[in-house]
Parts: sequence; C-alpha cells; structure tokens
Amino acid sequence: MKVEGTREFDAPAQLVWDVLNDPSKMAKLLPGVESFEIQDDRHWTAAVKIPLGMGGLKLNFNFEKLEERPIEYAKLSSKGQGVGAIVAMETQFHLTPDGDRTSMRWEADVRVAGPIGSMGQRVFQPIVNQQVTNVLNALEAQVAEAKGGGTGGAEEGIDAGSPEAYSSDPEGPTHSTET
Amino acid sequence: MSDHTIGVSVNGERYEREVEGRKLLVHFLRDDLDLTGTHVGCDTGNCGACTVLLDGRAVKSCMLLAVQADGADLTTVEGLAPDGELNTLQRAFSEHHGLQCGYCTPGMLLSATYLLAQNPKPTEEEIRRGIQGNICRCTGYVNIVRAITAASGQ
Amino acid sequence: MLLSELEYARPESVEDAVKLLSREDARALAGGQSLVNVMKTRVASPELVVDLNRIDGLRGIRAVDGALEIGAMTTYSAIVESAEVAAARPILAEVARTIADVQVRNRGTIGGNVCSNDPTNHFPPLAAALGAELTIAGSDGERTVGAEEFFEGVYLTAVKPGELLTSVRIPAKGGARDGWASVTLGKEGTGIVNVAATVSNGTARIAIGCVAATPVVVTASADETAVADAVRAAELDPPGDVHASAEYRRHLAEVLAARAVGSAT
Amino acid sequence: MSETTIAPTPVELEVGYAGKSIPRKEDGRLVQGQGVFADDVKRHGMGYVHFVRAPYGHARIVSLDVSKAEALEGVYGTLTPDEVAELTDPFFELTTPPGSQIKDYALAVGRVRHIGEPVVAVVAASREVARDAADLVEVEYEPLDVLVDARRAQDEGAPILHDDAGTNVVWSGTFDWGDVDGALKAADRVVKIKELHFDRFSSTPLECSAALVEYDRGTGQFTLHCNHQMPGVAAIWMGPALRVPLDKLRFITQDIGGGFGNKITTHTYLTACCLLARKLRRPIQWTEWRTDQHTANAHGNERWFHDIEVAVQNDGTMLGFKVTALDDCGAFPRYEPLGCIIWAQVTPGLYRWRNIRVDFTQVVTNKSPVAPNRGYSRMQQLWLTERICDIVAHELGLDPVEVRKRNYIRTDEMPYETPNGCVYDSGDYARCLDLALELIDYESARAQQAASNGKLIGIGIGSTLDSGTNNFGQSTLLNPELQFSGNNEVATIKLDIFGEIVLTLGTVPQGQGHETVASQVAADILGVSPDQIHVRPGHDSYWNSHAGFSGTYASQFAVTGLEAVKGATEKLSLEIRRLAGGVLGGADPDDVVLEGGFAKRADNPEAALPFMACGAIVNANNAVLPPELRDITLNCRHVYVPPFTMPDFDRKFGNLTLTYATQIHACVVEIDPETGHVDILDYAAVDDCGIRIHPQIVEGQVHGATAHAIGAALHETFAYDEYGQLLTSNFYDYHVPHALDLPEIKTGHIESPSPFSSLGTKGMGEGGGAAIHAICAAIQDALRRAGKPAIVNDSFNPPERVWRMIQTPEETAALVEVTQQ
Repeated sequence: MKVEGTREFDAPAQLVWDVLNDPSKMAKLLPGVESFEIQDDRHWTAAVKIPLGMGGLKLNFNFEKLEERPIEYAKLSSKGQGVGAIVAMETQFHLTPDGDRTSMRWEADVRVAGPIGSMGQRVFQPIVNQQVTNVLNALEAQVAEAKGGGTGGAEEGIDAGSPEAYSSDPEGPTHSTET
Repeated sequence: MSDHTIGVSVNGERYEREVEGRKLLVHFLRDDLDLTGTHVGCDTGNCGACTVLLDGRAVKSCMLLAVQADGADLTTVEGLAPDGELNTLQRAFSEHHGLQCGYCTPGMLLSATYLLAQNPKPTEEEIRRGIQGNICRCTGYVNIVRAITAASGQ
Repeated sequence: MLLSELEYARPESVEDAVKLLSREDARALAGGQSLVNVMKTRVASPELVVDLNRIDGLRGIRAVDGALEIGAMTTYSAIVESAEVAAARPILAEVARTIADVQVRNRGTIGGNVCSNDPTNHFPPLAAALGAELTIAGSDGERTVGAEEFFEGVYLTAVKPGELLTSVRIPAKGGARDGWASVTLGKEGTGIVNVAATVSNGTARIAIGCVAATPVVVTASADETAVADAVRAAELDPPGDVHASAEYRRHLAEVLAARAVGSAT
Repeated sequence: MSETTIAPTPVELEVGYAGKSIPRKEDGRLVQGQGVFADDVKRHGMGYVHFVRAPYGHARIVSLDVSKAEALEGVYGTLTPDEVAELTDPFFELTTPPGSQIKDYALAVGRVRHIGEPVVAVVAASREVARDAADLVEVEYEPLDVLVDARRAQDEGAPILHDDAGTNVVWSGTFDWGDVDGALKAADRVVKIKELHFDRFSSTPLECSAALVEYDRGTGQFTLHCNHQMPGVAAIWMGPALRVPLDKLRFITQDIGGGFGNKITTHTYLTACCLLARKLRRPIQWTEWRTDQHTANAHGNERWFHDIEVAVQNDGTMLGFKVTALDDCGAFPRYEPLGCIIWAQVTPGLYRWRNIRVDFTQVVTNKSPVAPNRGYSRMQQLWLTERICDIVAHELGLDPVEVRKRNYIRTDEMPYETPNGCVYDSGDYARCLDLALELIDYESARAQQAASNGKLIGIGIGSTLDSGTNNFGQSTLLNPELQFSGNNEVATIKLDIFGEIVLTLGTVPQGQGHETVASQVAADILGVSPDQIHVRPGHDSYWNSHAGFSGTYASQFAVTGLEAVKGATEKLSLEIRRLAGGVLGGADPDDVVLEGGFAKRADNPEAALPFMACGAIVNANNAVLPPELRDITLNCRHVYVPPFTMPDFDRKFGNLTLTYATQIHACVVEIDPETGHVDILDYAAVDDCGIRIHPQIVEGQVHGATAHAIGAALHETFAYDEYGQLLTSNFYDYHVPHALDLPEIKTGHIESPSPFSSLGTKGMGEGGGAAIHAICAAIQDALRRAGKPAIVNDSFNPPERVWRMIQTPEETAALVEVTQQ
C-alpha cells in the first residue's frame, strides 16, 4: 500500500532535515517505542508496540538510511518483525524550503506480510493512516522543540496508552492507493 | 502460565480438570475430555462445527476459553442420544439425508436443538436463520432445512 | 488457533475489573467473539485477560423515560429479545438480529461491539446516528462521552487502559424514525458498507460505517437526493480491500444513506 | 452396533434394494458424534506438530535457526529443510522436461514460493507449546520478485520460480481436431472474444487435513491415520521420496469430512510427519487449521481463455471454435499437469461442433498449489463452452435456449463420439433442459422479466457433463513416458463363520454413502437385507483390497466401485450356491436361489441351507466337504477393469472417460441496479446420471455441487495482492455460502442408463460447476435485457464487478467482436 501527502512546517528546511536525520530524534517519532539503539549513522533498531485496541502489536524494527541529498531528499527503509507480522516500509521525504517555512512531500510504501497481512485491508489502511498521522504530529512537535519553543506535546503522540485520535486530518495522508 | 481448576457438567456428567488459561473450550472438550464429536472447521468463529449448548444457549466453543465455562452446564452432540436411541432430530437428519460427510452435523444438530427449543414451529426462513452460523459444505442446506422442518412436526 | 500464554482473571465487580485493567497489558474480555479470534492469530496477545462475564451489574436493559440504559455486557440476543428495546428503539433489535449468527449473538455484547470498533461492526454507526452516550468507569469514577467522541480510530475508543465501558445510553426516540441499510458479504454477512440513520423534524442524521476509521456522521434534509448530495459532499476517502474498492464504497455510502433514510420507521 | 449379525433371522425379502433411498449406514454414528475423523485419533506420547510458514510470496531463505525453539520446555524436536533435502528425494513430477525438473519437497528447500508454504516443523507436547516454539524459529528471508499474474509468467524478465526448470511453463501443447480454420472461413459469422477468466476458488471441505502418523522401528512401518482421499497416489509419491517400499506406508481413514479433490495432494505434509515420527520416535499429530488450508494446500485451477474465435451460422448453429488457454497451477504442479488434459474429456461441452483447436499452456505462479477440485478442469472447459453459447446467442440476437437446443448433441446420436474420440454414452440434453425450464416456470419468468420496470431480472442456463471413470491413459497425451492407463477398482466380500457378510471397498468415501450404496447392490445379489451386509467403514490399505488408484474422486464410484462390489458379490453368490447345491443333494448352482439368508433349491424350497451353515462349513467344518467343493473360500475379491484402450498420442484422440452424466441447471436472478448485488429468485437442477441406486444420495450430491458452484459464482475467491499475499485466507473473508445465502434448490431427473456399465449407472457428484455457468448466464441476460451490452467475462461476480458492468457495460462489451462473412 502506498500512502503519500504533504505537510507544512513553520521552521526552516535545515532544521526539519536535522530532525529527520537524527536517529535519536527519529526514535521519538515512532509510535509506541519501547527501546531504541543506534548502530551507526545509517543503521538503527527499535522495539515498538503499535497501539491497536485489541492489544499492542510488538515489532522489532531495523532501519536503514538508503539515500540522502541534504537538505532536500532522504529515503529510508525499515523492516519490522514480530509474531504474526512482518512490516516492510520504504519512506521518502522531499523538502522544499519556502523562506522560514518548509514544505515536506512524503511517500511511504508499506508492505505487511504474515497473518496480519491478510487480516483485512479495510482495517489495515486506516491503521496505517492513523500511525502516519501520529508520526507527522510527533515530527511537527519535534521540529517545534528543536526550534526552541519545545513542549512535551509530542509525547502524547508516541504514548502507546493514549494514541492520538485519528481524524481526517487535512495534513495527514492525502492519498492512499490499494496496490 | 496460569492454571485453573474448573468444574463443568457435560451431558450431565461432572468433570473437574486443571486447564491453562489459554485453552479454548473446544480443545478442552476434544483433547481433555475426549469428546471428539465437537469439531473444528475454521479458526475465525465462522463455521459453527464446534457449537455446543452452554447453560442452554448455543455458543461456538472455539470462541470461549475453557476456564470461562467453569461452573457451566454443557451439552455436546454426545449428549443428544445418551442411551444410543436416536432422538427425533437425529432421526430426521438421517431420514431426510441432512448429512453427507457428517463433519458439520454435530454443530448443526446443536444449533437446531437450540432453535427448536426457542421456536418449536419455525418457518423455513427462521430455520435458515437459526443455522446461519453453521457452515455445511456438502448439502447446500436443502435437506438440513427439510430435516429440521420434519423434526418440528411440520 | 492457539493462544499465547495468558493470565486470566474473573472479577465480580466493576471496581475490581478496573483495578485489574490498570495492569500493564491487560485487556477486557466481553463476549470474546472478536478478541478471542484475534488472539488465535496472536496478532494480539494480552498478558492479562479480564473476563467481565461474571459482573452481573454490567448486564441488562432498562427503559428510563423512553431512553434505554443498556449494560455493556448485554448480549445481542438479549437486545433482540428485549421488550424494552422493542418498545423504545426497535432499530437496535432489528440491527442486532443481523449480526453474525445466533451463536455469536448469544455471546457477543454491545459493549464489546463498540469497544472493538472494527469498521465493519454494526453498533458504531448505529450508536453515532442515534446519538448514544457511553459511560466509562475508571479509577477516578465515571464519565460519559457522546458516540462521536467515543470512536477514535480503528480499534481505538475513548476507553483507555484502566478503564471500562459500563453502559450505553440510547436517547428516547420521540418522534424520530430510524433506518438501517447495508451491503454485506452474502446475506447479513460481514459489512462492506453499513449506514444507520435517524430522522427527526425532517432532518436526517446519518452515520456511515466501514468508509473510514470511525463512523462518518452526515446530516441532511431527509429526502433521498439531499441525503445522497450530503454524502457526496462529505468527500469520503474509504479504504479499498478485496471486497470493495474505495470508489465502490463511496458509491454505496450514497446509495445506502438514501435507503437508510428512505426506509426509516 | 447392529452391523455384525450373529445369527441372521430370515427376513421378509423385499426384492430390489437398489433404486431405493434406504437410511444410510453411516448416519447412526455421525449424528451421535461417534464418527472417527483423522483429528480424533490419539496415541500415548504423541507430539503435536506445528509448521512455521512462509510470510512471503517469494523469497530466498537466507538463514534459519531452530535452536531457541528446541530449547523451549516441552519441545520434542524440529524438522528443517536441510534435513528434508538430505533424507528424501523430490516428489516425482508428471510433466515432461523442463517442467519435470521442478523440485518439490515436504518443506521449502532454499526458497519459499507461496505464502504459507511450510518451512520448518516443530513438535511439542501440546498444540500450544508447538505454536509457542514455532514463534521462536528464526528465519531470515530475502524477498524476491513475485509472480501472481499467470499472464506475465512467460514475459521476459518475469521471476522464474524454479531455477531447475528455468521456465515457469509446466506444460504446453496444441490440441487440434476437425478443421477449425476451414470452419471459421466457411461460417456466416465469426464471434471473437478477447479474454475470459475462470477464477481461483476451492470447495474447502469443512474438515481440514489432519493425520496421526506412527513409525514402527522394528518393522520400518509407517501408519498414517489421515484423511487423504486417494491413498494409492499418495503412496506412489511418498514411497520413493521417503525411499521406502509402498507396503511400508499404511493409510487408514474412517470418516472424512468432505474432500472434493482437495485431499489428494496432502502428501507433502504427510511426508514431513513421517520424517518426524521416525526422527523423534513418537507418534506425530498434525492438525491443519483453516488459514493453513486456505494458504497452502489445495486451490482449484485458475484459467484464462484468450483469443477465442467461434464459427457460427446465422441461425445460431455453431461449427467450431479455437482458444488459447492459460492455466495457473500455483507454485508447484503436484497433481498437475493432469488438468491440462482432463478438460478434454468434455472438449465440445454438450454441443455438436466438430472443429476445435485449443492451445493449452500451464504455468506456475507464487500462489497456493492447486489440486483437483470438484468438477476438476472440466468445469473450466464447460464454463468456456457455456459462455461462448450465451455470448453467441446475445450477439446474434437469439434466445440462449434456442441456441442450446439447436446445438445440443441429440439423444438419437448417442453413443456419440466427440471430435477427440471420447464417447458420450447416453443422455437427452434437450429433455433435461425442458425439465429445468419447467421447474423455474420459464414462460412466467420471461413475463416477469418483461414487466420488471427497472429491476434487473435475468434467466440463465448452465449445461454440463459430469464425466466419470477416468482412463488414466489420457496422462500419456501429456507425457508418453508415463506408465498409466485404464482404471480399476476392487472389492472383497466374505461370508464368515456365523453367517456374517463382510464387504470391504477399495474406495475412500468422504460423505458419499458408499457403505450404504454398496450394501444395496450386494444385498440384492445375495437376497438379504442391506442391514445384513457389514461394509467396513473407511479404508485401510492393509486390510482393504485396493488397486493402484483406489480412492474416491472423478465421479466413478457408481461405476468402478459398484462394479467391483457386484463382481465380488456374484462370485460369492456362485460359491454359496455351489456349496449349498452340493450339500443339498447335488443341485446345480443355477438351481439354487438365495433368499432371506438361505440358499434354497429352486425345485424344493424346503431344502434350504442358512448362510450361517454355509459359513460354518467352509470356515470351521470343512472336512465334510467333498473334494470338488474344497476350492470354495466364501471370500471373494473382484477387480473391475473398465474397457479402455490407449489413446492415440499423435492425434490426442481416444476415449478418456467411461460415462457422462448430464446436469442442466436453470435459474432466475435479480440484480440490485444500484449495488450490483445478485439475488437468486429461483433455481432448478436436473440430473441424468443413468440408473440411480440411491436417489436421495444422488439428489444430495446435486444439492452440494450446486452450492459449491453458487459460492464460486458469487461469493468465493482466492484473491492475491501484488506481493502474493492471500487476501481471503479464512472463512471471514472467504465467504462460504451459509443457509441464508442459498435458495431452495429444486431438482428433477431423468434416467438414461449407461450402456457401458452393467448396472446402467454413471458416476456423478461433480456436476461441472453448472451453477457458475447458469449464474453468469443469468447476470448477462439481465444486463442485456436492460439494454446493457456487457458480457460476463469472469466466473466470479461479486457485487462490485456486477455494479461495474451496469455502470460501464462497454468495458466488457469491447471484449467481443462479431464479423460477418
């Protein structure tokens, strides 16, 4: 499944780039992170528990930065494995500076294998949208924090216990295709 | 691991057993009590082959933990003709060829038993609705509906 | 088909249940007609399962001034069979009797249905259309939320860890007319799109299920064209799956909304 | 149990049990939950196996580690692909090179090729612990490009599933009969259809596969309590693979919870269980769960039909057609490529056209392997001929009923030799159609349609043949090296010491009531009641006589099974009559009659010997016998061999099947124009399977086959995404019709006795998917009558597809082109 969208940040592109490319900051973007380890500047791992109402889905993720062209483009691969699910995701970010602001176009190709993969795409697609929205909200908070006026607001988005409510956020995914 | 001691009455017989919390009722019946008449035909609660009566109500024993049945009164297919003399419904299934391979039959009989207890003279539509939760892959349901109709004395 | 190890608890009061549910990775087990299936796949494997079936206070249907107070652990069968429901808001029984099959209806509960909030579930759109209010108990006492705030996402509701849905209140029907329409896999199977509607004073309040993470509520004047237009204006972006594409779901939403309103009684 | 009768009481003889719907012998145990299904069998100390399965449609296995799983308490051990590759040889392949180079093992060796393919087996003391341990098996995969669309299988750069073969093509060949090019030139019109698709589904028996496998270290004997429906073929796959003689594999089945062909290819799992039983020195219990069954066992063949050209006269007479067929058999061929020839049993369908060319290719894809599925391979061909018939009718503005009647083979042409040398034994298609139309009240259905005011009402017909009793010689048309031909089946019957009559069958029934039907035939010959014939339930390859391909498949029991029973019982009858004749004063056997459990002199009924005495004399008191009667054993075996010859390889010509039952279905559907939902308003199935021994069982088979086909037409599909993920892997998403989904199925019948079976019977039970044809026809009819020129181009028609045909009928209309010549 491919999801894509754009998001505007009230911060310069360099700052957004720095957040996106700092693994330790990246860690805070992920939903339900339980542990996080940096191997090197291109590889890191995380244990996450994606909040689902029926109980969290535990996955161990390996991240690899595949490509980067500071400060406009990055491509990231992440592979997560857990009981009943294997998630493979390729994410691309395109940043366009706009004065003090930044516009980010992103695309993610999400592939889920294992029993959960066949459990109903009607559920899977909204869940992906939901998680993406959480990540974007957390990113926005991280960017705001890096900019100086940081609040703890971002934490809400990554708390497995109280995940951000999903709504048809105009800045959430704008398009998803069943492929 | 958590083990629990449960007491259940199945077909009028009292059993006390240790079970793991995670054991499904259907596996308790089949594996622990050797009541293999209750079958498993799916893993999503759709097929109804595992239907039993729990305190008089038809339920699917693959969607209950065995420990949840603690204290309950269960009826399985083995309890329908305890002395080997087929009951009216069982006879009707045979007479009307309401079974072929016989795999869905135990669950089907229990759903029909429940239906007739609730509604002794069901219409065809009510019969179909009553067995909607039991998949049969052999009969197309035609003769099952006939058998239940006949068993209801209609 | 085989569950992970779990701890099982069977509280007999809401207070005890809430205490148990405050523990890390605890899940409430209501009817179990969804949760147990998910646990069979091990996609969810809660460490502690808190069985609510022995809390008598969570069962039952009471009519209060035309409104209905339905305990969260009330089964679909109890709703189908209830004289109170038949008198006050028969749509609840009409919809409940099309949920899955009789065995599932004998175990499945209204509380479990709304709390699991699977997009194909029947009660989320119905609760949203009827303006249900849901009471949630926690360690700090009770709070009540409206259906629209209750449903937060796929499998996500306002019920947080350490909390428990205790009852669903359905407002009095008054002069309203209620309707339901759906397209399912086979007859009365899994929902492809579900629509509930309630019409009062010429205005239809429509809740569409299975087109987004939560029921989408639309209001319109109660004629078929206005309803279809309003649904179109909502610019739904439904998920596509093996049973229906996004485009088809969008189309069904319009058709079924009009039918739910048209058939409301 | 009443089956063993110690001293048969003489009964009032009711002449002729055959033809009567007597209560089934099987029912008593089944309605009490006392059947024994494979999963009910337990042994002391058994270990439960759980298979770790592929999460990818296509991937290389990079590394594999079972150490954590083996360390878990309660785990008895594991089986890995490396062990399998060392301890077994690949299962033999039926096809020719290079397809035959495909290596198929019990577990995925080196690579996984479809979702759910078993990779590692884990055995533990409980089901739950085996599952826990399976979660601890670590497998690293490198995902590979996935092939899900058979139409891409031969493209440059398409992923090759089996490097050993170097191609995705399993088999390819041309079948050319008559003069198709001449017919296309001579015809008034040519109707061209670009593409039709027969969808992937299966009959999904309610009981999944299961086994309890024991290994005897002293004798090297494997005993498999299982539900394989064709143990003969399982043994010839497994023996060489396991490097053991066939007799070391003992297959036992009692009750089987439906098979429908889907239980013919479970040898891969059974082989893994054998290896585990031997390795771990304990009985191995395998339960297949529904999701496993859906993802990695047995789907029906998916087939594409391309570039169809039909030669038609203006009056609707069809002269011939050509087609390019592409069959998708999933990741491993297994029973394939037999499907590449089985369809040829019904090459022309029910029609008289003489000029047919089929270019047939079968390919592998990253999907579940296929297996025979009720109506196997003929169903696809019959769907094609029925689709052609309706499309031709609609394009020419003719009534599909008239086109059928004009083209049906006529009853006075029977036996009818088809263009490819098959012999349709008997039948009256037009009369069956009339009966079906009468049952749905065709005239008033048409009137209702005319007055329908915007409602979409359609009437459809599905005509099919149920070809039964294979000539295995057809396999040599695929691969002349194969040493298979003809067919055979066995029964044994004995009269025991206390007069019990015990019948054993080679067949492996799964609900078809063989115990009952066999007893009817034997009872009539022996002059007793069926109650007095004890038919051993199920199959045991040690104790039941059986032939190479004994089993229950391919609509053959009423011929092969019953002919074997009849032959054996006639031998027993003769022995009893010789014995009694001798004992009763030297009467000729022809002057002795069997009646009510006695052998009586015809000229003096007072001179009667009870069966009990016959059994006692031969078995326990034989010193009294004169020498000329000492060859009598009262234990008779008969092997029935149908009169087949070898087909002609060069012409791909010959008789491939012995009997042809007819099924003509008719239905009326209503389509919701806004949603595309199809509702069946009326349904009728007319069957002609020759002489019916047990009419109720025949009717039950008709109901069941109809239900499967209605499911396939409207509800059931195995759909994959582009990554090879199965999207309908359980009964939640794979919607099997339940009681509210199916209409009351009206039935009718005629009996056209087969001249080729001594009982006049024909095999039946598959019905060639008649409901798929009828429903597709009815949907197209509804659309055409409403002015939508769509054609139904897929066998599976869920609401959305029908809605699209209503919205944009031109999309499928564009697949058809008619040229006038």
